[in-house]
Parts: sequence; C-alpha cells; structure tokens
Amino acid sequence: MSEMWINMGPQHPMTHGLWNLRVRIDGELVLEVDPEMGYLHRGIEKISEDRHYNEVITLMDRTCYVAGMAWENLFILGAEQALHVEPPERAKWIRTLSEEFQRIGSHVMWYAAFVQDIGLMAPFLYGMRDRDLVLDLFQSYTGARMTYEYNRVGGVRNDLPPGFIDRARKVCDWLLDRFQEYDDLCLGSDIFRKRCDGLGVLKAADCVRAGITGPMLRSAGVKRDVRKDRPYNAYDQVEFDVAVADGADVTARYLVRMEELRQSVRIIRQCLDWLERNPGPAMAENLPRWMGAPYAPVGKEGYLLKRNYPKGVGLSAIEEPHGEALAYVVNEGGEHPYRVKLKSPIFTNLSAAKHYLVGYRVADIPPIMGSVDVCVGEVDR
Amino acid sequence: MEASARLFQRDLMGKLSKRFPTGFLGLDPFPGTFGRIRFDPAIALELFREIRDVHAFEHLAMVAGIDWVERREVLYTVWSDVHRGYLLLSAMLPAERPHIETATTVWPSANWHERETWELVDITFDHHPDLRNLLLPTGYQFHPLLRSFKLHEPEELEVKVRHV
Amino acid sequence: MSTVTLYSVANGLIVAILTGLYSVLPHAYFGWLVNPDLILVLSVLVFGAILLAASMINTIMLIWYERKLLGRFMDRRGAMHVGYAGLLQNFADGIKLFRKNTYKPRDADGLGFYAAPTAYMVTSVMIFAILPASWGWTAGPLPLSLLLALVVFSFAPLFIFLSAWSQANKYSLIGGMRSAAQMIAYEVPILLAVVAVVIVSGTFDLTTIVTMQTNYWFGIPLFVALIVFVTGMLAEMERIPFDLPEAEAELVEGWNTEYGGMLFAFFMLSDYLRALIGSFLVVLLFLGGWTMPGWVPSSLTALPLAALFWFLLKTYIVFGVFVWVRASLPRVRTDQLLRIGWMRMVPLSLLAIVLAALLVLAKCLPVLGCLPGVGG
Amino acid sequence: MATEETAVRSGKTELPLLWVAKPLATAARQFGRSLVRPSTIVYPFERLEDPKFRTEVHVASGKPIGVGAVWDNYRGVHALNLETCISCNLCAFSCPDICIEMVTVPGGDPKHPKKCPQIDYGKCSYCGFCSDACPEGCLTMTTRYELSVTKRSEMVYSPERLYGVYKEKLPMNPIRLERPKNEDSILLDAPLCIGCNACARDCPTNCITMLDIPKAAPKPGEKPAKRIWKEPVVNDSDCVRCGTCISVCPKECLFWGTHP
Repeated sequence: MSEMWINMGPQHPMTHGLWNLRVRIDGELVLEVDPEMGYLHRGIEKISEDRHYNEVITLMDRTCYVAGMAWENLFILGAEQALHVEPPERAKWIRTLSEEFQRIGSHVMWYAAFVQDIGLMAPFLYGMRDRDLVLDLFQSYTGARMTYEYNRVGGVRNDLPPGFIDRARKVCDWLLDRFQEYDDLCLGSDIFRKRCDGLGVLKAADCVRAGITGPMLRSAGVKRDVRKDRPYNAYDQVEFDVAVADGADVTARYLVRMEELRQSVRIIRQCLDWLERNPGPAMAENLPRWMGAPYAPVGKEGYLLKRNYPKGVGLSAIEEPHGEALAYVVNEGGEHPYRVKLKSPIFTNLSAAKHYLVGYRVADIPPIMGSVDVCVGEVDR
Repeated sequence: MEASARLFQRDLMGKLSKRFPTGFLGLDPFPGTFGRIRFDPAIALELFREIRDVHAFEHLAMVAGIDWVERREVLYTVWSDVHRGYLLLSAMLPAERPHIETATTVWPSANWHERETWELVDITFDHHPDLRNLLLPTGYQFHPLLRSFKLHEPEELEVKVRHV
Repeated sequence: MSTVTLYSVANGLIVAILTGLYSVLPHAYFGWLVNPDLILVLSVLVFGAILLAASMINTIMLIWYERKLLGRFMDRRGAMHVGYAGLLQNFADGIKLFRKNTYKPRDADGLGFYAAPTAYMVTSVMIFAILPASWGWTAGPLPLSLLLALVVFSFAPLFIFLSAWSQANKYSLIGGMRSAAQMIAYEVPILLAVVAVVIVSGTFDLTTIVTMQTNYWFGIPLFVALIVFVTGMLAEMERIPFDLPEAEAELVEGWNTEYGGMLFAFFMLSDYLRALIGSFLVVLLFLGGWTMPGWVPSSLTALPLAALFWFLLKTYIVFGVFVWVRASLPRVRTDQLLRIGWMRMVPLSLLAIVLAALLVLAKCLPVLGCLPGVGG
Repeated sequence: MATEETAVRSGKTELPLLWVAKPLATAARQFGRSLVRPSTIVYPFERLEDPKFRTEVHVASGKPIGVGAVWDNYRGVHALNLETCISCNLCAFSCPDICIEMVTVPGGDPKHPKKCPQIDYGKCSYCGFCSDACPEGCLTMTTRYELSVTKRSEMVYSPERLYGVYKEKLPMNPIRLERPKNEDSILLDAPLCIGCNACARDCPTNCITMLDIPKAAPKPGEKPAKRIWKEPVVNDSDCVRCGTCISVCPKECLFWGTHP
C-alpha cells in the first residue's frame, strides 16, 4: 500500500461536527494533514450586524452548541463595554455560575465524545447522563437546555428560581462522585494509558508559537487562564486554582480537564453561597429601555427610529471551556453592532493540527483530535 | 493594574516612537487593555518583531478586519504572559487594494486568522504562505463582511463560483 | 443421560413421515421408502435445518441479550419497544434489512463483493454442525471435531480480506488489512491454548472432552490456557478491546463500510454467530460443557433438555463477560494488539502447554482428583 | 474531597493497578446500580413532565432525575389567549427570526380587523422574546415540546391553533419580566399633527385620546379651519409602547422620547 490521501470528514465519526481532515498516510503512518473548514459557516458575524444587541444572543448560543452560555457571556461583556453599561453585582455572579456550569457541561460532553473515540462504550453514556443534570439545571432557570437566551445587556433575564440553589448543590455532590468514576474508568485502565500516553505531544514553546490556548496549553505546563490573568465577572472574588499538567500529551489534557471540572464545582459552590446570601436585582436599574428589553419599538419601516446610542467599542476575553475566546464589538450608534468579531480558541488550536498529528498513526488521530475538543460551530461561526 | 498599566503604556509609547519615528502613529487608551497602537502598514513587519521580541507579546490572539467603508482597519490583538495584558495593534488601509505584510513569520498562529480576514474582509496579506479560502467555498467571489455586502437581498447573493 | 438428541428427533420425524407415507402410498414404492440410506439423508437434512434455525434464533437472541446487557452497563434500558422488553426488536431490524436494496459501489469487484459475505456466513453456520451443544447434538461421530471447528473458524480472515479488497474503499482496505493481521496473529495463541486442553484430555473429540470434565472443569487446572483462549477469542470475534478492524472512530465501519441491507446483515449475523461459537468453545473446552454439577438434583438432570439448558446458560454467562469487557475497556491500537498477541499471548500459551504437560506427567492433582492418563 | 486538595497536578499520575481491574470493577458497580433503576425513562410512556417526576426522584444511586417543579420554565410551544390579545404587534416586532406574522382573526370590527400572531415553527428558535415582549401576558410559552409533523405547512400555527394550546391548560412559563423602569414615551411633534385620529383609532390599549386644542388663528392667505382641531394625548401608564400609533401616523409626527 503506497501513500494515499484519505478524507476524514465531513461525514466521519472522528469529526465531531462538520469538517474535513485530509490526511496523507503511508500504511498507518500520518505524513501530512490539511484541515478543511467552512462546512458550518453561517456568517454569524455578518448576521450580528443586522440585529439588535439582545437578539445577537440567540446567535451566540448557536456559535458553540455545547458552550452556549460561555459565548453569551463573551458577547454580552463586549457589548456592555461598547454600550457603557455596568451590570449589577448579582448578575455578575449568576454569569460566573452559569459559565462554570457550562464548563462542566462542555467538559463532560468532551469526556463522553473522547472516550467514545477511543472505543470506550459505557462511559459515553455516563457522560451524557451527567451532562443532562447540568442541562436540567440550566433549563430550570433559563428555560432551555442548550440555547438559553439568558443574558441581556445590563444583566440577566431573570433571577434564579426558588429551590435552585439546593438543587445545584445536590448536583455538585453527585458530579464530584462521578468524576472519580471517570478517572477509574480511564486513568485506572492500562489500555487507556497505553492508548493515550505520549500521544499528540506539543510542548509549551510550540504551543505558544502556534497560539494554542485553553486546556491544551495548560497541559503543556503553561499557567495561562483568562479567569486568573484578566478577571471578568466575579472571577476576581472566587478562589480556584489553574489546572496544569506537564505531559503535553493526550493524558495530560485529560488530567487538566478533569481537574478543571473539580475546580468548576469549587467555584460553583462559592457562587451558590454568595448568591444565597446576597439577594438583589439581576438586571441593571434605570437602563435605557431599548437595552433592557429584548426588542426595539419600531416606526414605519421596522427599525426606523434612530436612537442616541453612545458610540463605543469593547473587547472582551473569557476563558471558554475550550480556551481563550475574544469578542470585539464596535458600536457606531445604530441599534445594531457595527462589527462583531469573534475569536474562537478551537480555531487556532485546529490551525496547528499538523504540529500534533504528523508522525502518529491513523488510529491515533481520533484520540488526539478528541483531546483537542473540536466544536466546529465556533470555528466556522 | 491601573497605575502600572499606565506606566507601561507611557514606557511603550516612548520606546516605540523612538524606534519608529515615522510609522508609529500613536497609542490610544482602550479599556481593559494596554491600549491600541496605531501604525503605518509600511512598518508592519518590524513593528511585529519589536512587539514580540522586545516587549514580549508572544501570543497573537486575534486578527480582525473592519470595513470602515472609506478605508479598512486591520486589528491585531496580542497578549503578553510577562505583562499579563492585551495590546491592540491597528493599521488603517486604503479601501482600494488593501494589503499589509503578513504576520505569520512573527506569529505563526496568524495563519488562519489572516486567511479568514482575507476572504471575509478582503485584506490581502503579502507573502502569506497559504492564502486560500478557509470558510467560504473555493472561488467564492464576494467578501461577506464588507458593508457593501447586504443581507436580506437573496437575488444579489447568487453564488458565482469560478471554475478553475 | 438423556436419550433424546437432536439427531434422534430428526430421525424420528423422518421415520414418522415415511411411515405415514407407507400407509397411503401404493405398494410399488415400498422398497424405495424403507431404504435406510434415504432415511439417513433425510434425517441429516432435517437435522441441518433445525440446526440452522436454532443457531439463527440463538444468534438473534444473543444480539438482544447483548443490547440489554450493554444497556444496563450504560445505565439505560436497551431496546424496549418491539415485543416484551424489546425481544422482537432484532427480528424487526432483520426484516428491515431484508427489505433494503443492496448497492454495490461502481468500482467494487462484483464477485468478491457478493461472495465474501455469503462465504463468511456459510462457514460460520457450518461450525454449528460440528460443535455439540448437548448429547448427540452433532451431525455424526467426529473424532477430530475440535480441530475441524478451529479450521473452519479460521477461514474468516480470508473472506474478510476478500470483501475488504473488493469494496474499492480505502477505509475497508485498511480495516481488512488490520483484520487479517489480527486474526492470523491470534490464531496462534488460540491453537496453542487448545493444545493444552488436548494434552490433558488426550482427544480432539469435543464430546469426549466434555465427558472428561464431569468431575472438574479444565478451566481450573488450565487457568492460564483459559485466559489466553478468552483473550484470543475476543480478538477473533473482533470485539472491544480488539475491534480495530471496524474501529468506527477512525475507519467509519472498517471492512464492511460499503455494505448495506442484507449483505450487511450477513456480516452482522456472522459476527454474532462467531461470538456464539467462541462462547461455545470456551464452555466446551474449559467450563465443563453441558455436564451438570453434583448438587443439581437428579430429577432435574433427568429432564429431556436439561443438559442443553445448562449449556446455554453457561454460554450466555460467558458471553455476558465479553459484553462486560466491551462496556468497560477502550480499544487498543494495531501495533499494541500485535505486540500483545505475539509477545504476551504466545509465551503465555506456551506456558500453559508446559503446565498442562506437567499436570499430565504428575498423573494426579490431589484436590481435583485424578486426571485421565494419556495413552494408558 | 477533591476540592480541598491542590489543583495543580504535575506530570504523570501513577500507572494503574492490576491492569484493567479498575474499569471492570467500576462498570460492574454501575451495572449493579442500574439493574435496580436505570437513569433513563421509557420516553413515550413516561415523560419528565409527568407528576411523578415533578418532584425529585432519588433512585438507589442517589441521582436526582427530572427537573421538578421548575420544569414549568421550559420554553416550548406558545399558548395564545385570543381573548386578551390586544393586537399590539410587539411579539412580531421582537421576533429575531421573523417567524411571527400578524393575521386577521374574526371578531374585530370590520374596518379595523383584529390581528393576532401566527407562528411558523419551522423558523422559530424558542428564544422567548415574544412572550417577554407581550404586555398583556397573553402570549406565553408552554412546556410542550413535541412538534413533529408530516407536512411543512403544519408547522405554521394559526392564532386559533395557538388558542387551542392555551385551552389545554398546559403548565406555562411562570417567569414574567418586569417592565423596564424608564421607558420612552410617545411624544408629539404638534405643529405637524393634522388631527386625523388614526393613532387613537388604532391604539390597542385605547390609551390615546384626542383632545380639543385651541388652534391659532389662520395666517393671512390661508383658509380658516373648518373643523375642530384635535391632538392626541397619550396616557403613559396605560401605554404598552408598541409603536402602532407611530407607524400609522400619516405625517410622522409622533416619536419616541422622554418627557421634558
């Protein structure tokens, strides 16, 4: 068998989502890779230019369909900076809480997909089951399981419902036990270690050069986390540690994500305590009407009325479950943002694919790409 | 962070204006970051090198293109692990044939960002190693993030694929 | 032991039919009807038909069993809707597959594409005629039945590679290569482990091997051989953790990527037939076959199909262990698989042979009672 | 507990004990737990919104399944109370997907027919902006989530059909947003007004009244006015800020703003 190109995607079990990894192989050895993106390009940045700020939220949920809340937070932070609005303290804590729950949801989903990639059957369902609890919680206060539409400019749509905090505490306890099971199933398995140790190695210097962020970067020993370095929402008031490992391989990424799950539970507990003690409004008071409401009143031809929007520009950065995400929001006085630029962490992580795929075997591609945690929705936007 | 950031800003401004007497156009304050450097696209490559090597901004986070109708802005967001903060570099390009030197030689992570900016905002990056379509189909003639590209008018969006 | 065997049932059926015909047909045909050769041939045919139906139904029930078991391992219920607790789900799936068109890719080689699944299926079913599930559940006295079963069992890589190559698909070709390499690699330890059993029992006849396990199971003294055999069988059956040929994460569906409809059903059924055969062999060789332990009351052992029931129970438990392994272990990589095969399993099986030989030489195991002597 | 231990783990963890014994044991433990009661429900026969799941159900493993009473927050199919709908258009304006169309329903006066929302669920994204915008609370979202149909045209729910959903008395989203604090008001650019009564006629809440105003004497050369000039006055507390008056005004003399 001589060298050949194979297309892993766009409809292939390895690609969680629509993208195509073209691989040149010799036997089972990977010689060259060429990711092809764009199958899921929906033009979210362009559509945002035609929508009211609060309506852009509906798009952000769909940017990354497993981490919708994180992207809502990201955009809303940028938009609030551009519109010169300050949310109340309680909204910040609720956002922190939501984002950490979303991190758990996303990481558990990652776990499920990743173990499925290396052939573990049962833990896939365990991951889905435990993510469902998080989704139940989301549903109980946002009203939807994946597309929340919860954040608004100037705060969040509604406060937490009664009984939420107890329920969330129970879920936290349950999840911590399950994380131990996850570790037993993976780290405790010799085959898993054989499969993942020393795979997809990308050392710290290469990671930084390639612009890689998030758990992949931290697995190489670089302690960079936007939550610590440039705190937003209430992250400057909660205690947590940045999970790092120094293997730089698939196992290290697994370790980092598992530790982040535990840290998320830790942050959530602090948030729950704070929210229990400090009631208050979840929406900024005396907000101009068009900001708080999800709609803008209209004149003759739809959005006819020009309003005095203060010009502004905002740059927000958050630590999304996959890494450092940026939003650049330009407001030029219309009712819609003039330009929304979103930077997805997976976008850069994928662009470095050749650095961590070449030289391994075809059978190694699913675990390596699984450890990258690809979500095509936010790459293509 | 505020006082030290302001100190750093002034320091950076002084150094850069000394190093680039003509190309460096100023450093505007920008909330939450060290500020926004405006520079002439002619000095792009040297400025990138300077920013990365001398001032230790080794992580390129984002490249954004903005269409201001009469001109186009290309915006680089860089992060420094040493100073723990973002810095924005912005260059204004003319609306006709906007082009700037690629940053891939300085920050390899700029590769896909620049491909995306090229196809969506129509800014050419000279000497880019691999300037192909990334998100749009190969040969797509339009640049959707230009202000002249209107939504809600489907008859204008007829896909014209150049067969090669 | 019960005298009701599958063959006697078939024979009785044929004799009854012929007797009925004898009474109604004209006398000219009498000599023809009572010909013992004819009775034999017809009995064997009926025997085969019963066996085919039994193995198919068993296989389909095995799929149901795996689905339910795997469901519980995954904290869910498995198939629930068709029939009670989804018992008829697989029949429904089978009917659906029957009704689907089969498409051949344009570049695929027709002969290999169609012949390979059929041959794979046929060889898999064939083994059931050889394996005794209880007293007399074989086509006839076969002194080398174990050897024959293993030989037919190891035809599979040939057909898999044939189908993989003829599909003109890169993924199936890689899967076929992997499959062939894997099966050939694991034939060796399996055969060596079987040699250990043969050394102890001194025969290739499965019925005799089972009879010898009336007092104790071979799996206890030959524990190492049992481990090697079960691991090898996992690889031969292409089940997780050794399911690389159809590693769906990287190779879509492995060597049967291009198949659909009935041809896919052939592969699917054959896979489970082979899983059933593997479990049969484990029970026959190491776990005492259909021999019942002493604590079972004789009123139960005397029941007509008690031995068969006991045998199937053991088989399903063994298969349950395979499912358990499948639920909890990831898939290994090709090089690791081959390394496990050649560097761990082969030496282990050699060790098993040495152990078996030592057992036979010592003539006696104090705990387990005397082993049958070889050649004496 | 894991939260107390240090988060920063460096390097490899220890290699697993006993080869694959740990995952096998874990899977077996899970098997034992799910033999008692798996975490799933038999969906078409059991539903999460069933009363028995509305309180938390603790199974042997301690898993809280179901979302309990807060299930009501779910955003599913809309319910429309046709009787209280005031045809203010706010739902249609607030819809980001433009899936709401105001269609005529019987019962209005023939000159100015009553218009109520018709929702195309092929486009709807269930964001809930419409029910947030509804000033009367007559358009709410229910917990119904099963919408599969065989024809695309069946995805469009007419107002009557939405009213049918309302009459089923499904649990409805209880979270109502408060009205924003400082809303803009309808202001009048008086010199432009011709007193045509269109705004008062079309106002869904009848909060606009036309009041007589003294008209200035005609300038030289102009004809004197033949009828009494009226000007709209908006009752701010009743106004729902739907903008209908602005859109029907022929002279564009009404606009948004804050009272001086």
